[in-house]
Amino acid sequence: MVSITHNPIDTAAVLASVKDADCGANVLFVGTTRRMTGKRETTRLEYECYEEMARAKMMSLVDAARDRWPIVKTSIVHRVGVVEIGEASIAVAVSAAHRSASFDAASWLLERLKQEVPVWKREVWADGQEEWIHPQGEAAPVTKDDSDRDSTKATP
Amino acid sequence: MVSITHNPIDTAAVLASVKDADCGANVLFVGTTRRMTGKRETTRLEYECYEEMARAKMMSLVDAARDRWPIVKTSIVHRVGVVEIGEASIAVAVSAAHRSASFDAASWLLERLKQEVPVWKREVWADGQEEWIHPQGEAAPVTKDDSDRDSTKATP
Amino acid sequence: MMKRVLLFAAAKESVGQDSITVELPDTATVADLRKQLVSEYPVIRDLVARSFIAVDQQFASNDVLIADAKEIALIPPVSGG
Amino acid sequence: MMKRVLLFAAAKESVGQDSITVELPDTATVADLRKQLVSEYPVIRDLVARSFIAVDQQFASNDVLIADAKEIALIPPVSGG
Repeated sequence: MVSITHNPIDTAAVLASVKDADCGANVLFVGTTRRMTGKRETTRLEYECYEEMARAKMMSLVDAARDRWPIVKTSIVHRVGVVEIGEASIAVAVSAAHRSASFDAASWLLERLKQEVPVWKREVWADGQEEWIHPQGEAAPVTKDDSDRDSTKATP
Repeated sequence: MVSITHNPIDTAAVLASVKDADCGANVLFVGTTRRMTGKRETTRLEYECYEEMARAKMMSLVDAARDRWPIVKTSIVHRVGVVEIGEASIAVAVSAAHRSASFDAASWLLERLKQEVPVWKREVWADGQEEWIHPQGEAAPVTKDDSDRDSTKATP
Repeated sequence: MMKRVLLFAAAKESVGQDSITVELPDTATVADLRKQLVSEYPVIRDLVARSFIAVDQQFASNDVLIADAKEIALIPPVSGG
Repeated sequence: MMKRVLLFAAAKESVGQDSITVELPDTATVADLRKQLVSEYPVIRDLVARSFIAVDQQFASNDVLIADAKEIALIPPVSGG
């Protein structure tokens, strides 16, 4: 199950969606809006996405995870719009026969999702500032050929 | 929260028990009775524990995990008695500011729990056989001094 | 040819629109599109340099021709999860 | 001295009791207890060799004296989770 929702995420339902009699190991990750970043306080987050591409990217990540690990069922649900402190913006669930596959696949899916899936958060700080978060640094490489760099190309 | 129960585990409650406004990363592991082990079918599992020691060991694992990772809240619930196919025998939940701590601590807690906490399962196979599971191989070392081995001592 | 480019997040906010349309020669590549975007919308110059271009919902490298593209989007560094 | 040893899982099943009581000298160690268990209950010989002894709910190495132990348990390889 891959979905993008404007509503609160039912995390128990996400976990239940990967349940399988042949799986002994179920891992659920829930990402929630955190109050403090260092000494700075967040009021809320607002998520936006490029919906069709985000959904396609999430499905291809699930396929890639299934190629890498013997996992059985996988669900990813991302919420968009306002996500208040303590509320879930993302839930990822993975089931497998054994726990190492579930843990590794869930952790990898989060890692890739945060690099490749077109979803953005706007941080609304308690001090009144607001900003879109566009991380610096390593971005996912587009192709194997990264040779023709110029100032108008994403720095890989 | 550390507990041992004879009743079905409310996994949503275990996840909720680690919720914290300063945690953005919540990991829940749920171990369920798996139907197939290779080509062999399980009918059900029956768990037994040395309750006081199991609880104490789980609490000391939680303390050890908190020393190793910046995790905030941790819960472990182990069920004993009959656990049918698909039902949960164990739930471990960890919350932290960031996901690597939550994933690593949850995975480590499971690993240690399966080596050190006095809980045993009896496998009831569909072919009519029944057996207590006492894994061969590496056991947790008792002390740093493992020198005086003899045939009546656990092989580390 | 005229090509519409979808904008998101800080790019959308800076430009004040959720898409922009640029004129390009039929032989234009992703690299040419980047240059045209920066030239017409200097306010997103730095962000374009750090962004990917998605062509029909796939990340596209700079040498890709865009004449047949049905949907083009500017993808600033993502921050979901 | 008489010492009661709690049994679990296959050990309990093999012996048919959830505890056994063995007589030992006051200077007995965990290693002496192991030998006495095997000698009186040969049915659990192999399992004792693979088990830990817990003294007052702590795993105890073979050289630990057991005279002051309030609760002793034979802990076969665990299989929880």
